[in-house]
Amino acid sequence: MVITRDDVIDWIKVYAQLLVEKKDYLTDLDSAIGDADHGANMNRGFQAVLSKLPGMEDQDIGTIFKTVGMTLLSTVGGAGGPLYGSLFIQAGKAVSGKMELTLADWADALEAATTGVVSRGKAVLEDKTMVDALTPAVEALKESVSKGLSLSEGLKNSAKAAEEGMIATIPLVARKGRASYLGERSAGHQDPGATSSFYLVNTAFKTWTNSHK
Amino acid sequence: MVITRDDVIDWIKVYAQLLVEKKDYLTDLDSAIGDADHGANMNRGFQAVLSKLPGMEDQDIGTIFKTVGMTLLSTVGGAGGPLYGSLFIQAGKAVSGKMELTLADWADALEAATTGVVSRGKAVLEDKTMVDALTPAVEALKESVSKGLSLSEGLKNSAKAAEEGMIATIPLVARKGRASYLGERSAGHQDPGATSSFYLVNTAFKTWTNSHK
Amino acid sequence: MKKLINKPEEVVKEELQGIELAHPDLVKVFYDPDFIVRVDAPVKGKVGIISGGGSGHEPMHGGFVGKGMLDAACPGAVFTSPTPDQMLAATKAVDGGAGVLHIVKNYTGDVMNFEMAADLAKEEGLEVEAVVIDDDVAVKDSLYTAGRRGVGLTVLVEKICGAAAEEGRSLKEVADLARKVNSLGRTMGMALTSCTVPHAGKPTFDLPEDEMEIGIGIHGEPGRKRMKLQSADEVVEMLMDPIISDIPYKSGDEVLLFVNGMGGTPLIELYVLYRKAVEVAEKHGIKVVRNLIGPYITSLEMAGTSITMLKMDADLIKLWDAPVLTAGMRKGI
Amino acid sequence: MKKLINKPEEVVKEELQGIELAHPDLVKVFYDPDFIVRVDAPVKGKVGIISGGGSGHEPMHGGFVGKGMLDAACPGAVFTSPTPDQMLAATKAVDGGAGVLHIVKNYTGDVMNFEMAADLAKEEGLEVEAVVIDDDVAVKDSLYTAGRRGVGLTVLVEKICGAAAEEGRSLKEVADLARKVNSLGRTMGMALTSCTVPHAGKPTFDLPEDEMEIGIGIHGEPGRKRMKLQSADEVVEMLMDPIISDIPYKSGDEVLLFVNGMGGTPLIELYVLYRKAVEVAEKHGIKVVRNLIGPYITSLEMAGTSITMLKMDADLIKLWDAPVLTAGMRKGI
Ligand SMILES: Nc1ncnc2c1ncn2[C@@H]1O[C@H](COP(=O)(O)OP(=O)(O)O)[C@@H](O)[C@H]1O
Ligand SMILES: Nc1ncnc2c1ncn2[C@@H]1O[C@H](COP(=O)(O)OP(=O)(O)O)[C@@H](O)[C@H]1O
Ligand SMILES: [Mg+2]
Ligand SMILES: [Mg+2]
Ligand SMILES: [Mg+2]
Ligand SMILES: [Mg+2]
Repeated sequence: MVITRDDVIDWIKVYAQLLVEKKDYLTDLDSAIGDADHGANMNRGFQAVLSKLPGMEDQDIGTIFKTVGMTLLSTVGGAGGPLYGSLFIQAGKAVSGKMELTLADWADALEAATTGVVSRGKAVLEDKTMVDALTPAVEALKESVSKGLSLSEGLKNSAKAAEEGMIATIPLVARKGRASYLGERSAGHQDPGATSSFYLVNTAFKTWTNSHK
Repeated sequence: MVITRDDVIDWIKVYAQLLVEKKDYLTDLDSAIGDADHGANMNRGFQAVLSKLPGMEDQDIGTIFKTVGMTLLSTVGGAGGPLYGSLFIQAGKAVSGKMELTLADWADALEAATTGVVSRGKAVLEDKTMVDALTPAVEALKESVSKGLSLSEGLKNSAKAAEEGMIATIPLVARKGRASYLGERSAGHQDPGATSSFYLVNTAFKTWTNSHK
Repeated sequence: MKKLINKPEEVVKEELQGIELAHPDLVKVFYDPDFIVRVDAPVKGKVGIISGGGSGHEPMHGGFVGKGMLDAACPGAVFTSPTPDQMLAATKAVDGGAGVLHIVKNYTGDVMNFEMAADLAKEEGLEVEAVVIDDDVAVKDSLYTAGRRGVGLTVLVEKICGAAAEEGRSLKEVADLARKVNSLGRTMGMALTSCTVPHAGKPTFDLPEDEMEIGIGIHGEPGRKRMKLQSADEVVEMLMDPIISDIPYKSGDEVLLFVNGMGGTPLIELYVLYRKAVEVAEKHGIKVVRNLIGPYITSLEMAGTSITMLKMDADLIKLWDAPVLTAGMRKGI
Repeated sequence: MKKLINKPEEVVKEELQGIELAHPDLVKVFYDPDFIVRVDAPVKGKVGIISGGGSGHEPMHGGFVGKGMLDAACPGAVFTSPTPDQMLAATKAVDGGAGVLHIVKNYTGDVMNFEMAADLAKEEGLEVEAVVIDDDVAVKDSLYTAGRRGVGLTVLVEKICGAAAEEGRSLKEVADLARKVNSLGRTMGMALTSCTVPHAGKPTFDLPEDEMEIGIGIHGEPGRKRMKLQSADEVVEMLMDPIISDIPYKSGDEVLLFVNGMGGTPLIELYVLYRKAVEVAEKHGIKVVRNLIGPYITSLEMAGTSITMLKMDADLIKLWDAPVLTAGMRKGI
């Protein structure tokens, strides 16, 4: 069981659709500890991605990821733009030329993606950022691969880990990004970026598990 | 029974005191059809008058009125300043040199005062202005004089007429002053200037009747 | 009431103290009676130009005192016309021997107070002319009202007449010019929110979250009609149509287009409005040759806008472009 | 939400169209990627100066493009840093052969996007330096935050570096000057009300009628603490004390004092604040030798203020006084 190019395109489409629904929620989260734009930013970026999808459909997965990343870079702006841009660009480099992905490939891609986010944003775990959702997801994927778990089990584990990571941002005091200006007042609120990152990993789980049922 | 110089000073003091109480109410009336400052304007003016009273106390009534008028002119501003300024200045001219006033003198004074307001502001009856309170008060005074009524009866009649005039402004569409910009929307609201003018006439009635009981 | 003030009664005095401290290179401030004069007043041989009115419209008028615009401004209490003694003192302070022009916005209070000041000044032998500005098309100009209000056009009259006086034109010429500008310009305003007069302590009118007022003035007075919120483009059309049809402006006219912020409207919105206003003007064949965009005649923190159009000719353009050095408007100096 | 806009997604584009129509004598506007450049860019032999950031802070930055200030500005969505392609295109458009300075406000998004743009520009052989402005004393400057925000001082850096570039100073000199100004200036802000981001549609934070936020930034982000409303004088002390003690400024220092309006605060209040700010400075023996008062770096329609102090020397004064011709700031031209 592998992730096909169509699966990847589906994932992006479903995520873009989900952002339309979750836009206001993400913005609400960003209002509490940021500047009330994370939902609009992500939505603007993925709408732009959607409009470029037709041109990507016969490319390899690495190229698709890179194109998504470049599109996000030039449409999202804010912190999210370079971070999600790097995420996809680095994922693309990791699976360059591939037409389908095994669970191990996907683990590599998400690890490279997360490393991209970390090297761009310099956040470490518990800084209350998207890294707090991505890093556990990568670890869960790698563990699933080493245990020889199935694609759908691996995806499920990663989604669960991302969700826990996202929820774990609630009590944290932010040390990176705009929320860090709030100091102690940032505690008690869920990080918007961790939330959009959880959605990304969770959408991969849901979309790809569905298509392989 | 006459109105003494002390009565006149008392009247002004009591009116100034009343304006402190009615300031917000007058401003509310002015909010509805004007610019929310009539209470503050009148109060500022009469506080200034109060601070000048000590210097006026041994002047004749005409001079007292003129000083009050000049003080209002340089402290009230807006439409109220020139109108109430003219009111007192013209009243002062009418009773120039007098140390006490009969009901007839007072009728003359208020008539001159009202003529002063009319010639300054060019309002006619039912334009929804202070003239609507003052004119009936003058007429009531003159009628009381011609009927030979007592001071207190004459004052009472003038206060009653002013009150009716004030209330009669409610349904009117304003044709002068700021309220006229509202056109039809000015109907249904009591005119602030008619209200402060009613208070003036009513305070004369109350203060002078009290001191002659 | 949320305001960065100390006591409502002290706002104007403290503002004047701030202006005095901030702009000693431009103006001198006098107190009791309060007025602001150009630092080099009186300018010998130049017509002096004075305006004034209630405070709360800043930068108008105090921010327009300086070379090329006003010689003096008389601030009243918030939204309350100043008193004659202020205008009299200011008139004396700026009289350079060529007479003094009073630029008066058409409000009963302003007109009466300025009139009394002019009478007193004339009694003292000064030469004074007064021009009343009444550009607000929201108000029906009939015998049964106080006439149209003086609003946005006032800023343009002050700039243009200031330049003319600086050029050495006579009192009669400058007064005629003011009347000409007044005849060639029209304004219409609207509000999204009311303002709060400091001593009133609460908004002058309540405007539900989904409504706006069309045809407001600059004193928080209610407008002519209240309606559901509309888009920026629709608002511009609602303001421009009565302006254009009033004079009426016609195809081929060259105009100055002034999109004014009422105080609480961000500049970003004013540019959105300007964009549409130009489009509407062009649709009528009217060419926008000069513009002014920003909060120049405000109504405290009111959110809203007014649009002013002024028909231009070569002389007006030259005067508009002339140098000006004030706290609120600056060009070429 | 009460705004004079059409669609939230269109605000920035329509604003740019308005600017393009309004100021063809000053700027050219480019779209996709969006940026505003000085009409005569690139100026041969002159260091190009670029800034940018989220929209909603007007007149900053687009209003500061012109002779003597910025060569280009890159506007992002409201409160959202622009993207690298904008800064790359602007950098190319203003490069007159003497290199380009990026003036970046210290926000994670701005820093990362500008960094990527600078990297791309360098790859294309352009000479680029970036200076990050971080003057906000409301934020603890520790390893555990994103550092201090760039706020009011940015306006002063843009003016001063713009003048230096106009004088023909080198990229290194202008960049060092920017760093020097950044080291000599500090800002602190407060809000009486929240602003409403157009696409969010509701206020970013709720502030009860009797409370204010101290230590806010310029993006509607909550401040460091919330407290009961205080008088203007008390607010000034609360803002000035942390500024003065931070550098620390000392007796005998000469400063520029900048009292900024956040968008919804009337000018009359800014002068009331300025008056007190001068008093506080003087109490510390600090002499205010220059000032700036008005809404220059705003947060949409937020009511509030920020105070910036910048220690001046002869060179800074000369550069501050130098001519500038932009839509948002003008002197001597
Ligand atoms: N240095 C960083 N490293 C990783 N993630 C970060 C960093 N700074 C901010 N973020 C993430 O970005 C999110 C905010 O994104 P967004 O609102 O789009 O940008 P901005 O903060 O510029 O408005 C935060 O919730 C956080 O998860
Ligand atoms: N032309 C006029 N003649 C007589 N009274 C007038 C005239 N114009 C206005 N008024 C009176 O003045 C009152 C308003 O006074 P005030 O609020 O102090 O001045 P302003 O209208 O300048 O704010 C009105 O309620 C009205 O009674
Ligand atoms: Mg954000
Ligand atoms: Mg009034
Ligand atoms: Mg008034
Ligand atoms: Mg942002």
